[in-house]
Amino acid sequence: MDGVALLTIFVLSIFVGFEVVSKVSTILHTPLMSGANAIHGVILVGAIIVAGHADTGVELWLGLVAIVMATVNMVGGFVVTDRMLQMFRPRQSAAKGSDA
Amino acid sequence: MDGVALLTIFVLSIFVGFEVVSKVSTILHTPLMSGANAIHGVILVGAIIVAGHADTGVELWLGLVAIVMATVNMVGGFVVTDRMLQMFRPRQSAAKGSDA
Amino acid sequence: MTTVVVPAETRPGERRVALVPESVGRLTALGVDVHIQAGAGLGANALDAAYSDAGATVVDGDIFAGADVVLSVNSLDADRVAALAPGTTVVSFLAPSASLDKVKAAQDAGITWLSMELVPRISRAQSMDALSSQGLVAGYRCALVAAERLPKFFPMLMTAAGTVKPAKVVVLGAGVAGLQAIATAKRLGAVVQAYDVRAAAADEIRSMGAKFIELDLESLEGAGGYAREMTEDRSQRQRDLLTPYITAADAVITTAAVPGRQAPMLVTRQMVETMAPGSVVVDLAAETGGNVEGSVAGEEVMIGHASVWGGLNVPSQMPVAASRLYSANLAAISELFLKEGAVVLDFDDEILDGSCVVHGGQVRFAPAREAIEGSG
Amino acid sequence: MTTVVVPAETRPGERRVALVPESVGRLTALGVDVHIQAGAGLGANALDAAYSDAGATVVDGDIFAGADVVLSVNSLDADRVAALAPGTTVVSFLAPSASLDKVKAAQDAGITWLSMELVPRISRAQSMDALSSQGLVAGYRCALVAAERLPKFFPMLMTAAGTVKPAKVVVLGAGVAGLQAIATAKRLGAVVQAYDVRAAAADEIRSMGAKFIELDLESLEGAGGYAREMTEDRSQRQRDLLTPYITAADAVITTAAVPGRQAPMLVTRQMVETMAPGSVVVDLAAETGGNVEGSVAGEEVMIGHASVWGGLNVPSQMPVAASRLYSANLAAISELFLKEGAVVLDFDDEILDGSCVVHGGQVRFAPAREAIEGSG
Amino acid sequence: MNQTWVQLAYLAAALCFVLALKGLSSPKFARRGNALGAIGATIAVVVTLVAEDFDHMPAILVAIAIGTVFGVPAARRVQMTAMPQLVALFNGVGGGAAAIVALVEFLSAGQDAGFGELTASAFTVLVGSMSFSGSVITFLKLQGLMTSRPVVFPGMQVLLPLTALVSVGLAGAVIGTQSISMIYALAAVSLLLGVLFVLPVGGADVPIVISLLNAATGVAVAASGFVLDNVLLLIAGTLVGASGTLLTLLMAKAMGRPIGSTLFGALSGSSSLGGGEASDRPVKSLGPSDVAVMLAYAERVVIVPGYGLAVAQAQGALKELVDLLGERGVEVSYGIHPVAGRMPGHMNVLLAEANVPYEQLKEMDEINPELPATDVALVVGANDVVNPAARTPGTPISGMPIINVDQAQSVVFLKRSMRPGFAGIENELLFDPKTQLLFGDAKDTLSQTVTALKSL
Amino acid sequence: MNQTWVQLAYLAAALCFVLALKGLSSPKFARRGNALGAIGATIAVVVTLVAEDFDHMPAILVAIAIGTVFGVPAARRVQMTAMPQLVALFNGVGGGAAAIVALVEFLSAGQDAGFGELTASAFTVLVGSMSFSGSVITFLKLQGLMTSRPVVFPGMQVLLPLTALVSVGLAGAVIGTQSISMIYALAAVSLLLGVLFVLPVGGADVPIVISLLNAATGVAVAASGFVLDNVLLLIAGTLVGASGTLLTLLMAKAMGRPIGSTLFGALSGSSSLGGGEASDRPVKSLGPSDVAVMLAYAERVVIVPGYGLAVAQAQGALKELVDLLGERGVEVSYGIHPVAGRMPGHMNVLLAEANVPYEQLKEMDEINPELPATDVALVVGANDVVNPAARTPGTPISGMPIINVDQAQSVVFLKRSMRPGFAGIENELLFDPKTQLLFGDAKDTLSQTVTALKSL
Ligand SMILES: NC(=O)c1ccc[n+]([C@@H]2O[C@H](COP(=O)([O-])OP(=O)(O)OC[C@H]3O[C@@H](n4cnc5c(N)ncnc54)[C@H](OP(=O)(O)O)[C@@H]3O)[C@@H](O)[C@H]2O)c1
Ligand SMILES: NC(=O)c1ccc[n+]([C@@H]2O[C@H](COP(=O)([O-])OP(=O)(O)OC[C@H]3O[C@@H](n4cnc5c(N)ncnc54)[C@H](OP(=O)(O)O)[C@@H]3O)[C@@H](O)[C@H]2O)c1
Ligand SMILES: NC(=O)c1ccc[n+]([C@@H]2O[C@H](COP(=O)([O-])OP(=O)(O)OC[C@H]3O[C@@H](n4cnc5c(N)ncnc54)[C@H](O)[C@@H]3O)[C@@H](O)[C@H]2O)c1
Ligand SMILES: NC(=O)c1ccc[n+]([C@@H]2O[C@H](COP(=O)([O-])OP(=O)(O)OC[C@H]3O[C@@H](n4cnc5c(N)ncnc54)[C@H](O)[C@@H]3O)[C@@H](O)[C@H]2O)c1
Repeated sequence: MDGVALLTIFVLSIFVGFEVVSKVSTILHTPLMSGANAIHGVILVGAIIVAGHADTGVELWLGLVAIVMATVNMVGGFVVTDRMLQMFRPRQSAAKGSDA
Repeated sequence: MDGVALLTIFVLSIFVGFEVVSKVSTILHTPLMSGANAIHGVILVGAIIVAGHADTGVELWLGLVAIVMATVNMVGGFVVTDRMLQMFRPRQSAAKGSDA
Repeated sequence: MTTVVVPAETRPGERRVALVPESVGRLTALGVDVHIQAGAGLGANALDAAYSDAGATVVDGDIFAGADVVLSVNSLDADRVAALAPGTTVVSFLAPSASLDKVKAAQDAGITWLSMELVPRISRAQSMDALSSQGLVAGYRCALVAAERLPKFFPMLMTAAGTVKPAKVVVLGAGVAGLQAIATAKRLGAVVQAYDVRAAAADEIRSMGAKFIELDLESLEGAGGYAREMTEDRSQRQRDLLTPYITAADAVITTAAVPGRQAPMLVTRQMVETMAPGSVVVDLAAETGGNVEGSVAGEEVMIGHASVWGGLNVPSQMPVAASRLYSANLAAISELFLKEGAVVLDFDDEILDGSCVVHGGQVRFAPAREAIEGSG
Repeated sequence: MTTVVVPAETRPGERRVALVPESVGRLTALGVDVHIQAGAGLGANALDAAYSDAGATVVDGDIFAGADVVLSVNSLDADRVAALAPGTTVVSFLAPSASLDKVKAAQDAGITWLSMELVPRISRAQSMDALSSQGLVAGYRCALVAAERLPKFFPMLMTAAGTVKPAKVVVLGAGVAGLQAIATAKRLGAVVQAYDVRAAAADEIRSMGAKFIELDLESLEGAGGYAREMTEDRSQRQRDLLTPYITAADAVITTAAVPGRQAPMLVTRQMVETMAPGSVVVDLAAETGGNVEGSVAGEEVMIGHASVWGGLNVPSQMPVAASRLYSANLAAISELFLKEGAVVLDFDDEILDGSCVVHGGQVRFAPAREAIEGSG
Repeated sequence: MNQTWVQLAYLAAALCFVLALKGLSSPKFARRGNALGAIGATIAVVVTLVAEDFDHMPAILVAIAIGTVFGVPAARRVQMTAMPQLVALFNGVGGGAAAIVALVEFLSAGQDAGFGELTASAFTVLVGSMSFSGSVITFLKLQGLMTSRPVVFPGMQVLLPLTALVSVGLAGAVIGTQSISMIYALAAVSLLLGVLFVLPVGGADVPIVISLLNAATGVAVAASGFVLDNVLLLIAGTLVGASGTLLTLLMAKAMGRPIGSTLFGALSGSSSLGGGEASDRPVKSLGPSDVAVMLAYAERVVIVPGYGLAVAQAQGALKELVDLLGERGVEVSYGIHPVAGRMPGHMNVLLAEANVPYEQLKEMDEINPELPATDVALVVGANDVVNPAARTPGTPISGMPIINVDQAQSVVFLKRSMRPGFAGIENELLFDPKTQLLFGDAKDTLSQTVTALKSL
Repeated sequence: MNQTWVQLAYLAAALCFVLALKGLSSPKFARRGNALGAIGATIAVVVTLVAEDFDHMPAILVAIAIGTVFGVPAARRVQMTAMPQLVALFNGVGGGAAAIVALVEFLSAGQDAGFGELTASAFTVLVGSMSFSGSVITFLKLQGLMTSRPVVFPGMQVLLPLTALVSVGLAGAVIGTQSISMIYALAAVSLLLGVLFVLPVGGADVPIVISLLNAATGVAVAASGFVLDNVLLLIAGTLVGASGTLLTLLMAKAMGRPIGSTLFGALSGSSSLGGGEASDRPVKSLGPSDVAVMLAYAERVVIVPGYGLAVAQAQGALKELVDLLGERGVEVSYGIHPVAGRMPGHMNVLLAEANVPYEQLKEMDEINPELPATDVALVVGANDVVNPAARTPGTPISGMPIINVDQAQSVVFLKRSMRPGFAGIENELLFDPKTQLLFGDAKDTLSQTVTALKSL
């Protein structure tokens, strides 16, 4: 993909990133941070690619370490976020009330 | 630019478009519509390009008509939006009050 | 020049005055002379000096001499009326059906008499509506009387020495006076429930923040927003259904009335006897027959363990406020018939037409005319 | 078994009772017998039957025979005290410095006397704080009395017959009673302004929604949250500064007190004379010297054009509420000294120590002791 | 000019557009936002003009000049009330321009165009043409050049979907055959489609349709961006398409009209807008946030409470609103009519309960002279006491003095319905052009207004 | 697999991430949002694995398995209170992974890399390494493995900027020389930079720093997207970078700490967090919207009003809050202490003024047994009446019965400061781990909470 396209995508993503979280309520600061943290675990994709293309042993080993680290980030991140969010399980009565 | 890049840009733009106006207050519906309307007057760019590249008389004339129309859309749109927004000139006292 | 006179009230215990100094200006602005009897305003804390300052003439002798218009709270005696110069206009309260002698005297003497009770309750006449203005005073006072006589608190209070429960107040009849009684009792913190027969009353009661007592009874709507009289059967059923509310109440305030009739009897002696010791009943309608069986106007009697206060001329118990409002009512109606300094009675005007009982030897108020013609 | 007796009050006009049926259970739960004199609760609407139902013995004869503890609102007569069995404990109001004869009698007879005024105002003792509970009743009543006596409305009302301005009420002294008076007058819609010498009072007054009258005077803080007595000079300056507020007021309510002293004189006769006709002054402190010059406890006198109501035993004017609260106070303090059915006076307890005037032939309350020793 | 620099300039312009839309959604930044949009557009046009050595440059510049000469004075001189139709017209020419651009590109590219480009071209022509003709019809309706009532004729239920089908078919044919005549046919049928689409829409729903057509033009512009491989057109068009769609939904929601019945209601016969009283005597209704903005940007506001305030027990919410306005520096007072409510002093009792300071309450005679200098009169659950019928003889309230809210610059009524008050007579003021209604229980609507005001 | 399909799948994954972040910002959709994020991540990984015929496939799968075996149980078993440090750790390994990816790509691409790619690589290594080491330090601080106080040593004011300069210089050298040793040096110095950056930050500010490092990792991932020409990494990284930056600012604002002094305060000596009472006895403060969420998602709430409610005259706002909670199905009652306020019945007078129904008022003896089953006790301007000091002898309030809010699941105090109440003694409950404070005038904070609640 050419540079301008990447730049455009980059700029638009900044806007999206800003806008989607701009209405977050304070109580969700920590879960949101944790969720965002899990999302950047997608560096796993990069780690797989470099490991998969590794030509030397160093590259492979580094790549595999990166994979382990990225997996921990991603998988652990989503799980821990979910645990944080358990307090937001909709209550019966509340759900009824807020739908009305 | 390749198709996927354009598609990505398209999708991200949809998000940005949705998100930036999602908090609009009712009173601004009309000015916002008018402003958005002016923005799509940027089709003028397209009209200039096709007119500039026109090979036949038909193409040129059509292109020139498109230029006139797009210019009306763009220039008129921004001016009329500005007029609508004149009621939002900050008042002295109000400005003071809301800063506090 | 036309002379408007304001005599001192002669009714025993009356403390109101028909015109307060603040209103004198509105009359003199109509181009008339205002004469006020010396000391007439004392009961309402209006000193003679205040009247002179306001532009009235304080008269020490015969106030009626040379009177063109007489403004009064209560109706004049028949003798007094007979002695007035023909063509004099009297404006005052006058229950015409119950005062046929006075009407007759006015007819014979050629007096014009405008009765404040008969001012039609149309929008334009609201500023002349003395029933409303005096009802307002009476309603407020009823609630205060109940609060002052109850040996308990009206409001709830949670204190180190235990929680004081709020008083339960039941108001029957939610006209002008009743609504004001509700408002006042609510303000003091009582839990107020109220009942009235008119259909609109439920909403009106709730709009005061009180609870409407829903009885399984049809509503009774008469002409002009007033209530109709009940049949004896409905009356009995209403009392039966109300009994539990009365029993549970710390204070009961009754203000029910039906124009031109005896006040409906809403609470029987037995009902009062079911009330707890120390309870208070305030019957605003005691003068016109009483909403509460056994209540005596102007007295406090014990029925069972409850003390029953019978209202007698209640607005007069708050003379300053009542006089100010009444005086404004009189000024407003005077502006209708005093044109360029002269009395001009235009009977095309619905208000003058409706409120005029007798004029130029003619009894214009039909029920009184029929009664007089029937009797003699 | 220990016997707690509740005699009928003998003070003229007293309608309260020291124990209401609702509180009997709290005492019997302490393992004591409760005896109540027949008819003692009548003034507070408590029937003898209610006492029996609650577990008390209604006594028709000599109530004091065999008494271990006597609960009373007012203090017993010196003769009555002298006749009690030695070791009897009496709990009641007792202004010890003003009742040296009674203290002496108790000392001689070996009586223990706990004075409700002397219960220290510490947090733990709040449930026994009879000054607060009776002050609450008195403050509410003062405001009602003022409202009922004023010939005008408290609230503002905009009506077709003109606008009724809200009454201006000035409250002087914002202790328990004063704050409650403020609250009640405010609820009724009056415009309330208040003044007190304590520094914390400004906030407290504002927290009731009333306006604090800012005078250019230093605040006076005594021990235990009470006020100090004023010097004559400050007193004079305070009166001068307050005069315009008094003049403008429709109603003035005074509740100022300094413990153990005469009530401060806050409003002079001249100040009252500047008030408009029909104004009302309510002096809660009339009994202890009066905040208003010329006020007479238990009477309504005219000063200038204003009517001045002097409070006399005001809590007793709302006997049901006052008795319930007082009774809870007594029950709470009884729980302190009745342990397993016996009277146990532990003077390590700050509350018993502070409130005990005399015990075992010893006057424990220093000012009284000094006065008695000094005089004899 | 270097292509990369052009692309970067386009990106900057796109950024301006994003920020413009963002600004336009908040009262505080709306004007700035609009200016930013204009800057973005200028950048885009200038960069385009200098990026390449175009043929026909003079003609192009003349065309731009002509467009400016048409557009600016029209926008400058238009009456406030005529703005919506002008916006519709502007939108229409924009859509038309997009269609023409795609058409010309189709003509010039000829056989070289790939499938994607062809599809985009056909789509742009279809949507652009439809937006053009539809906008022209809305213009005519609003300008009063044709009836503003829904226009429905027999067979329309069949004709509209048929036309839609035909145009889709023609689009397919264009892509398949690349025939020039087909694309002209597509343009023609799409124009018809636009007309048929807008005809059945009734007067009050027209703003929603304008917004929808605006979004459609945005989408057409985005598609033309695909056609021309121009990222700026793609982004700008998509932005307008997306935000316009959301805006359409928001507007429909604010007006309480489900979008489906708005568009196709008259056609399927389910709309109440086919005629009758309601559309003969239209009232203007608005939402709590509109009221909040009106009040926040007013200098003087007079509140006129009535019986409805008591029924709703909304005194607390009202007091909160007034307090908030006071904090913003708006001068607010209550105009109390002597017989508002159902009891003398009813409003006093209510407002005292909410702790409204007595000083804010003004009597009728005191407030009436102030009304001509009042920006907004907010009538909360009152009716008879502000009914100008009192000034003409022969009605049940004739001769009763009223609070002259009709002399205020604008009037907002808070009530639940069009039902009359105590006197049972209609209030002409409800239909006055300067009056707007916020329907609902006064407690609800007031507290929504408070919430909206806080977020301004 | 066809490259276009891979790209489309990546786009879908990116979409999931956008929606995930959107969901995570509203309590209602937060869990769904997180799940969507997980789905997006799964799509991305699976598509990557099947897109190409990678070498070392078994090793890769084993590495993924190992990562999962480490990550999941850690996340599952962690105590609620230890979550922040776990998040810090996760963030660190993510940053480390990004740095390694860029490093490996640098090693393998060698001399072929262009200027842009080189710059991106160096940037990724710098930011990723720094994020790694910084996160590890925060982890150690929070886990109690090192002091949570700001660590400052002499010369640090010089060392930190110096290290920063050196790393930038090394990055330049990497780009210029493409030397492998240079990039290792860059990694090492960046690790040091991360450590120096976090050391001076004090305990309470650590969450803000975690958020900042999180954003930094996002930026590193985005840069690695440039390196690998991978749009998904670009978008996902940018999203996290942008939202993380905003979140950091929002957090700093919510905690009332200017971001600058948070980070560099201890260093420049301007911070109050260097020691002393405040950090020895920390209280937890929170914002109105936190209180709104806590209350909205509670089953039972008890309100304990005190003198401060009267001082603030906040009875109306309180009533509105309670009404709103009631509408949401939360069970709310008021616990009235007999001596709350400054007059017997003070609270009754106040609450009656706000028209609170008498049934909602509960006496102390009635409410106390209910408190253990209460989710949130909201103490509005009260202090002495809930002070557990009353239970221990020797204090001025000993022996006074209190409302046992300390038995509730959590306690929120609304007060203006740490000042004591009437009795003048400190309230231990303010420092209790389950207590949180919302500072400010009760009327302001209550009405802000109401506004926040309405927007939930
Ligand atoms: N003050 C007195 O002493 C007294 C005594 C008796 C009669 N009156 C008469 O009463 C009338 C008073 O005039 P007014 O303007 O106060 O009242 P009104 O004319 O009766 O109008 C009240 C309006 O409030 C609206 N409303 C009712 N409930 C509402 C709610 N919950 N939320 C929002 N709006 C609500 C009603 O419209 P919707 O139904 O559409 O909501 C109605 O139009 C006068 O005609 C007067 O003569 C006065
Ligand atoms: N009820 C009675 O009869 C009576 C009579 C006399 C004394 N007392 C005594 O008064 C006390 C009553 O206890 P309490 O818990 O009600 O009151 P408190 O212990 O005095 O505490 C009141 C709290 O409210 C806070 N506050 C003050 N103004 C505020 C505002 N505008 N917004 C938010 N918070 C505010 C204060 O903290 P900040 O300054 O930090 O904001 C203070 O901590 C007891 O000690 C009781 O013994 C009672
Ligand atoms: N349009 C106006 O200008 C205007 C002005 C004032 C009052 N009003 C209306 O006039 C009406 C009467 O007011 P009023 O105060 O003069 O009434 P009133 O004094 O004649 O009667 C008092 C109330 O008693 C009620 N009542 C009668 N029989 C009853 C029964 N058996 N049980 C219970 N209640 C009974 C009546 O319904 C009335 O509400 C009200 O509807 C009031 O709103 C209208
Ligand atoms: N801690 C507790 O448990 C508790 C309980 C109840 C009352 N209190 C406090 O005790 C204090 C006194 O209450 P009280 O009602 O018993 O007081 P009180 O009856 O002794 O006096 C009434 C008020 O008069 C005021 N006063 C005295 N001289 C005055 C003057 N010259 N001018 C104006 N005002 C004057 C006093 O300041 C006091 O507020 C108050 O601060 C109250 O809050 C404490």
